[in-house]
Amino acid sequence: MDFKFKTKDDVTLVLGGEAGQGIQTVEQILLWAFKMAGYNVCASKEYMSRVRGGQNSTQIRVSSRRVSAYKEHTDLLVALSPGALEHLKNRIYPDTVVMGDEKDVEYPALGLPFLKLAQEIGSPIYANIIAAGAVCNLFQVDADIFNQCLTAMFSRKGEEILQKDIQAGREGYQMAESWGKVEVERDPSVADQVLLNGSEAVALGCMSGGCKFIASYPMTPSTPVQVYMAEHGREVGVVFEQAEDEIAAINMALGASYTGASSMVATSGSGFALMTEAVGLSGMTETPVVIYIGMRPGPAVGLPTRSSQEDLDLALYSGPGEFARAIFAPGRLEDAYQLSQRAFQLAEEYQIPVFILSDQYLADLHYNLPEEDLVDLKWESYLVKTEEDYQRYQLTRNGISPRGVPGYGGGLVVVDADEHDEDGHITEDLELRSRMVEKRYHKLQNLRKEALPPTLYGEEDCEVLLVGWGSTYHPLEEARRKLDRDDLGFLHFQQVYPLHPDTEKYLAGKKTVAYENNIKGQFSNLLKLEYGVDIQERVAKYNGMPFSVEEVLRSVREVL
Amino acid sequence: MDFKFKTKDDVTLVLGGEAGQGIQTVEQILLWAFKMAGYNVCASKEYMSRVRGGQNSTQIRVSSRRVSAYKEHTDLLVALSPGALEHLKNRIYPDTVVMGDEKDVEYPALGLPFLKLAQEIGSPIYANIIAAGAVCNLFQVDADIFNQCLTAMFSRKGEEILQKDIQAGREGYQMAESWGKVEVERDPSVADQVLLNGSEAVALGCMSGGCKFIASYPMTPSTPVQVYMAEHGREVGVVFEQAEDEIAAINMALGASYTGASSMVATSGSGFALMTEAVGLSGMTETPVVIYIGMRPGPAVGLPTRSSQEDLDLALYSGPGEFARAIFAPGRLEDAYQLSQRAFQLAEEYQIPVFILSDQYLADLHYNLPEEDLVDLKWESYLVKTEEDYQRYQLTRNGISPRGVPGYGGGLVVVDADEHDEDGHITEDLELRSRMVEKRYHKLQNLRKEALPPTLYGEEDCEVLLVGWGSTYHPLEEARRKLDRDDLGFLHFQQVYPLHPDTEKYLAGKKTVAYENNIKGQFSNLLKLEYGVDIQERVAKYNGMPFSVEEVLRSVREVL
Amino acid sequence: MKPELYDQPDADVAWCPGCGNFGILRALKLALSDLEIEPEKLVLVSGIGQAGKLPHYLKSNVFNGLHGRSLSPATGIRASNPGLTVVDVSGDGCMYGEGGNHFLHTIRRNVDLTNLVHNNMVYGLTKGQASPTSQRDFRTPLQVEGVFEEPFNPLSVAIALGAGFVARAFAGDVDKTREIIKQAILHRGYALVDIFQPCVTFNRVNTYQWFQENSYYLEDHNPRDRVEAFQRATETMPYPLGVFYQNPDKATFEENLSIYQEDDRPLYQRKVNREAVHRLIQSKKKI
Amino acid sequence: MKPELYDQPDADVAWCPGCGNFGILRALKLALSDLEIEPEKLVLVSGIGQAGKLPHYLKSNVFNGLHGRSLSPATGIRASNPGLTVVDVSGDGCMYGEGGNHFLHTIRRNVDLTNLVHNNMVYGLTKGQASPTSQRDFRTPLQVEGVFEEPFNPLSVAIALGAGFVARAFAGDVDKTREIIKQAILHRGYALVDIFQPCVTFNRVNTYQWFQENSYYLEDHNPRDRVEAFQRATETMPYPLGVFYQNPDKATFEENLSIYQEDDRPLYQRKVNREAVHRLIQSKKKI
Ligand SMILES: Cc1ncc(C[n+]2csc(CCOP(=O)(O)OP(=O)(O)O)c2C)c(N)n1
Ligand SMILES: Cc1ncc(C[n+]2csc(CCOP(=O)(O)OP(=O)(O)O)c2C)c(N)n1
Ligand code: SF4
Ligand code: SF4
Ligand SMILES: [Mg+2]
Ligand SMILES: [Mg+2]
Repeated sequence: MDFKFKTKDDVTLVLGGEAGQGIQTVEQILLWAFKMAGYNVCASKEYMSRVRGGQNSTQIRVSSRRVSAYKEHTDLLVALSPGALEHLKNRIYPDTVVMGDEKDVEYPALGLPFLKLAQEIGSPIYANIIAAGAVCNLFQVDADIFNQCLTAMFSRKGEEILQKDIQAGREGYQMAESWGKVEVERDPSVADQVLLNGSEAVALGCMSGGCKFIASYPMTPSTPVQVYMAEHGREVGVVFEQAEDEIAAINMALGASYTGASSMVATSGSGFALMTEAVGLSGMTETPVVIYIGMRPGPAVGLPTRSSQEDLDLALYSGPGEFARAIFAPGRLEDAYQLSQRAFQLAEEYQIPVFILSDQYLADLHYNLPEEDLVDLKWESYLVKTEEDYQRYQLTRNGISPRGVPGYGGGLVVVDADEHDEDGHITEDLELRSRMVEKRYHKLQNLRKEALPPTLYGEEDCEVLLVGWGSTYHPLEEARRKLDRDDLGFLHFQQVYPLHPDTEKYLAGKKTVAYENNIKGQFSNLLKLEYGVDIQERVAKYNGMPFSVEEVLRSVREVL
Repeated sequence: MDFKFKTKDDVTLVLGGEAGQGIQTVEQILLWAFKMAGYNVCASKEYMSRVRGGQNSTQIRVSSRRVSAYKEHTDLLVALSPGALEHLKNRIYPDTVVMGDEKDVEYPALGLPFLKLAQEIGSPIYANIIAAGAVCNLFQVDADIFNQCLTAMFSRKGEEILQKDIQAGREGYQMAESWGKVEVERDPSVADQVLLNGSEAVALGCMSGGCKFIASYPMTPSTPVQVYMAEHGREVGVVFEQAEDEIAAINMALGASYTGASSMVATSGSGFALMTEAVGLSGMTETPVVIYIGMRPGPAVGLPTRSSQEDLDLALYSGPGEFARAIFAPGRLEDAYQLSQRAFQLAEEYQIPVFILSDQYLADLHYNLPEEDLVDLKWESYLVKTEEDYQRYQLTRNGISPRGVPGYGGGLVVVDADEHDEDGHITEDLELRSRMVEKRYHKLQNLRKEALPPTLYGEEDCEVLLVGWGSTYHPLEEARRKLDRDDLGFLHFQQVYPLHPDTEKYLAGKKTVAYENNIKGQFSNLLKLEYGVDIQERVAKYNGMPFSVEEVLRSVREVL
Repeated sequence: MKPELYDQPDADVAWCPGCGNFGILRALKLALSDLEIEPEKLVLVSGIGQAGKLPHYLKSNVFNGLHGRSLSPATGIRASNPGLTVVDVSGDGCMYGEGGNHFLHTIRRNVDLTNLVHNNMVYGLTKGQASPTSQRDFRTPLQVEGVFEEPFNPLSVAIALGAGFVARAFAGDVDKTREIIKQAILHRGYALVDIFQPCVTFNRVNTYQWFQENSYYLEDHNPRDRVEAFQRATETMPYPLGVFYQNPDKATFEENLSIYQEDDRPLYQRKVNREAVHRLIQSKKKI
Repeated sequence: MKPELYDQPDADVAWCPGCGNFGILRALKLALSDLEIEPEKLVLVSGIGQAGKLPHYLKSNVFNGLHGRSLSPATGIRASNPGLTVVDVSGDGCMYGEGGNHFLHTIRRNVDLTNLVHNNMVYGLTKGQASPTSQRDFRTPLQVEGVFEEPFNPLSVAIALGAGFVARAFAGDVDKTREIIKQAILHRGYALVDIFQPCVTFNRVNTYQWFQENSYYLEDHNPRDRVEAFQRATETMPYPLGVFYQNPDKATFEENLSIYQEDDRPLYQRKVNREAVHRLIQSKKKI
């Protein structure tokens, strides 16, 4: 069989199948095999909230330069279940090549006897590995590399299963022997790069930022961050505790932080809502905490496994009363790593709650990047040794009181959820109350000065400016690059609160188009509130999927 | 002894003493006695978060026309404890007359042998009644009326105690016999008016709005609403349940509402924060619920017994995800009564969460008003009898699906916290998801059209416009009236979200000064966000006390 | 009534083949049909989890609310319409983890409902973390060194709280489970049925076989003796099944609601009582 | 050490004269001084309520957090510095009402702390509503027809959960309370002391006299026998006082934290471990 893909530097492969069919296993094998073979790779997935059945898919892009966005157009669709074609029909274009079991595939396609072969090996579960083998050969991945990946993946399952998987892989690999091959330019340096997903980038960043304690309660899509911290806690020196509920989780984190351990929680919208009382406690007691929110479509339980940007407002206004906070929303993995450190730095320096907003798309997004892109920030401790007359809430010019912890020095550390005096004891002195409100709130002034400015991609004097925050970075920047016009720029915010004072300058005089995965335009509202900026066009997507590059291109072309 | 008060139509009396000294009893007796004597009265209090000791005070204003604001200036201060003078020193003006036990009082004052007399009667606890007697005589309240009040107050304590109280009252009354009298014009119709506080006005409004179920957890300053509902629930037909926590409370209310009982909860900031997950559930399942929030200074526990307007943002942005809601913030008691009904009406009609924001000042504010001012809105049921093919989330033009309840008709009523189809069953159809988001969010369009416009006090073409919401009505309107200038107006918002489309018109071209009991200017921010309005001057008070009339006057004079 | 009456024909069942939840679903349908409870008079209330999806597979009124909170809406439903039969369907994480506080206090209130807990000793929907009932040393991606905590014992806690009906069933035994559920529904007041439910995907330790081998039905047990019930409830390996404790004499939550004492109409049938409101307003004219 | 060491000289004590909290404060100071626990090494953790104010009146480190949540920060404190002595001071509403879920799960974790619950059978700070331990028929402004629910029995629930130390004391008896608190602090693992505490203002039923008349100290009781302990814990009128149950053999939460196995420094003394992070990053180069 012979076929050609339109582009040779960027091929999009989609694996579709049911939950329980091992799509994730194939995804992992292919990702690593491609990377080791020197291809740039990225993968993102969409899946239903169920353990078995349903229809899930993973998109893998193999390219000559790094890409990371979600696309609609599929070059090669590998259908592991009969339902996959129906499920993915909007992403099948006239030139899409479909690979699937010969019984299921009607499209002009690569119909192969996966199932029959798998059964011959011993079980239908081998079908996915057969497919993986065929794909590897198609992309000219060395059989050795492929086998190495299989071995890494299956050796813990015992020799017998491993051998069957290797056999399945070989059969698949051989099936593709006679086909035309996909040509994508390789970059040998990729083989030595690291392959991460967004959750790992955040977890590693938190660890590098000095996180010592994390308490959490499982909730998609924040669970992978919890899992990575739990798995590697002992090695790095982090205590992980699964709490009975989200309320306990954040209150534990605050107790640990009070005792001097940099602390965090990880959760999602509904779970975070339960934490909001304690966000106020963090604000009131000036106890640092980092809060990772994996956003998903709401309200309430919503669509647990889908992506959204609906909880910016929730993070921004959570907690009764008034106090300073900061919010980050990384786009790229390297930023996720660095911002997570920054979150701990700010939390500790300003003694406030700091948020990291992510979403399912980013949490599950994998790609390769050079190790050097993961930059460490200088780490320092903000704790002081206390003297006997120590006052936890000493009034200072910038609102920041030296922070002591129990057992370190001769002083006592008293913190209180009630309004308190400089000693930390409960007070009803209303004059002092006002000064304490100002202390807690006016930290915002310095936080704003220190805020990360947005990043402009494109020319400073462009006419049309795409505006995005968090994970929309990927489709927006790819679309901009694709169009490559002097009059088109893209402004990405990775710190969404407080906003850098230059924000206004970046936006002034442009035709602005903001993209958000929510219906309200929460970030556009914030721009308006903070700097009076009126975003001219708002593009909203709230069905649970990220923007695709094509969607952005379509909407930008309308404006240009 | 002889003295004169400067104004004759508005005398401010302050009772100061420790918790446990019976200030509230005296407040009640005097309030009722004054009203029955034909005086307009209003009372507001400030107190510490403790059961005994500390320093509390109640301000009672006796006037010829209705007033309701908090003032700094005190005409007559009744000091029941030695500490009262120190505590109230900022409110003692050169012309203030102080009445207190002769041992304690240094000011040019009415030093009287309260304690000695009380001890002669049998216990120092009678001192407060002696003082009440003296005050009544000073204000020329008939001894009969005064005795009637004492009897009403103490008869349930047994004949012996009652008689001692009557004796104490008589002795106090007699002591003042020789003094000059206070002259305030009376209005005989006042005697037949009702005397309410803000909490009662809300509770009565909720009952009149059809509330059938309230679940709550005690929390100052929302507890009085809970108490009133609990006390009179049986009579009116309302189930009151004290929940184990706020989370249970609101989830119970949602269950009751699902079953067709109009439901509410009452809480304060920290407690409400715990309810926010379920606000999302109300939004997602489209189950009506009314949420009463008595705001107090935060964050966290803050100042439990003080007043604030810090939780507008919290109400506005609570709950993960995106859906419609409405927020009321009454100023006057008559509005509290009517808006509470309106809250139920909107909640039931639009199947959304509706908020009533109050605060300690309003919750504890008493005054007399004609019964006719308590206006009932038309009540109607929004429930339908279901047919067998009933669909709870039928897609309609305005986003509102006919609402059935279990057991009423042949249909089944299925509601789900997950994204769901028209039947109410869980779905992952992403097209449908988008339509459901729009259904839930776009209710806002009609809600906005139906919103109550702000009320303008003063001339339409005034130059300077004071802007306020909720309980700041009282000092702002009194200050405006006092200044009585054509160029000064006051715009009061009793519905704070969504804002009526005319909002902009009211504000355009004016010099605007917004008063809020918070540091952020939360409502000013909302004006900016919703209608691009820039408030020109923001006056913030966040020490836990309401604005006084004098404070408003001072700040307005600076602007004029 | 036929159990098929409760079938939800177009339900897309999300459970794994072989999951213990199928047995519970079947047992519940059989119990309901034995008791002739009409779907229109039945409300299934659930939280979030694999167990919490059951109401989507059984024809009835449904309140599928928040994770861990099902007993609270169930209480509100019973308070506003005591004519409805309410069955709460939850997972072990839902009920004993996130929802632990409501578990305690709903028992104290003695709300007349049936509380079925699908106890698979794991968090199923979120893919295999420890639940409060997970056994010691159970390893998961979050409990990398295994579970250290004492497993939560719902029966002994319920007995300590004075629950009026406390039972344990096994999803692998549909017939006996059906009978226990029937008794639970018939019980006047709060009734707990903790049901051992194999999760074939995320719990490879506590399998059908494991439950089978490590459980047996109580015999010669006096369910009126609270201390004996407690003692039996603390027994493990093997775990007793059946009704541990029953006390039919406690007044229920609904019986204590004075609003139903003269009028048994559900609240949705009652109009607003403006007269009473105005009587209250008028009482505010005099002290 | 002298008990005066713990005096907080300029504290403005907000309790009513005669309140049972004074007895508890005194007993705690005495117990701490007997055990020679330095204020700098002591952390008092509390929620909100009259009981929750105690930490402001005793010289120590203090975390006065949210209503009902004290056990969670206490757990975080113990997790990050097991060298500190942690005493949690809560009201009955705080601990068994709002905080019920943390009560359950902190016991399961067996965090090594002392949990003092000032049980006045009422909500004191919010002026007299029923608490979970309020007795039946107790009338309040919110429970206008009296309490209907079964009072929460903290001891039997703690025993059902397998708590390692379960005791009841009476604030009116400072000496015995001091001894019980001492034992609780010395116990390795979670220790509950529920303390009958007269509220002279809002609970006119359960007064000093009432507690005195309706309680007695356990004698000839074997605190190692869980079923016997349960039985004694269910006894009311009179209520037994003393140590009901003790099991010193359970591993504690802190002992299970592997991070302390090679290094016993508290977390605040440890620098960020960038080397380990970079090892992890490098492991991401190969599958
Ligand atoms: C507030 C909140 N926290 C967390 C979650 C995520 N979540 C959904 S189900 C579940 C656990 C399910 O376990 P269990 O209750 O035992 O049910 P099972 O799936 O095992 O039947 C969790 C943690 C959620 N939906 N809401
Ligand atoms: C989340 C939350 N809900 C409610 C309150 C109000 N509140 C403060 S203390 C308290 C009850 C106190 O009772 P208890 O815990 O028994 O302590 P006591 O005052 O009797 O010692 C309540 C309901 C609060 N502070 N926070
Ligand atoms: S994951 Fe477990 S509990 Fe969930 S459906 Fe599968 S077998 Fe059942
Ligand atoms: S109200 Fe009760 S618990 Fe509170 S201080 Fe007074 S007596 Fe003690
Ligand atoms: Mg489970
Ligand atoms: Mg109490």
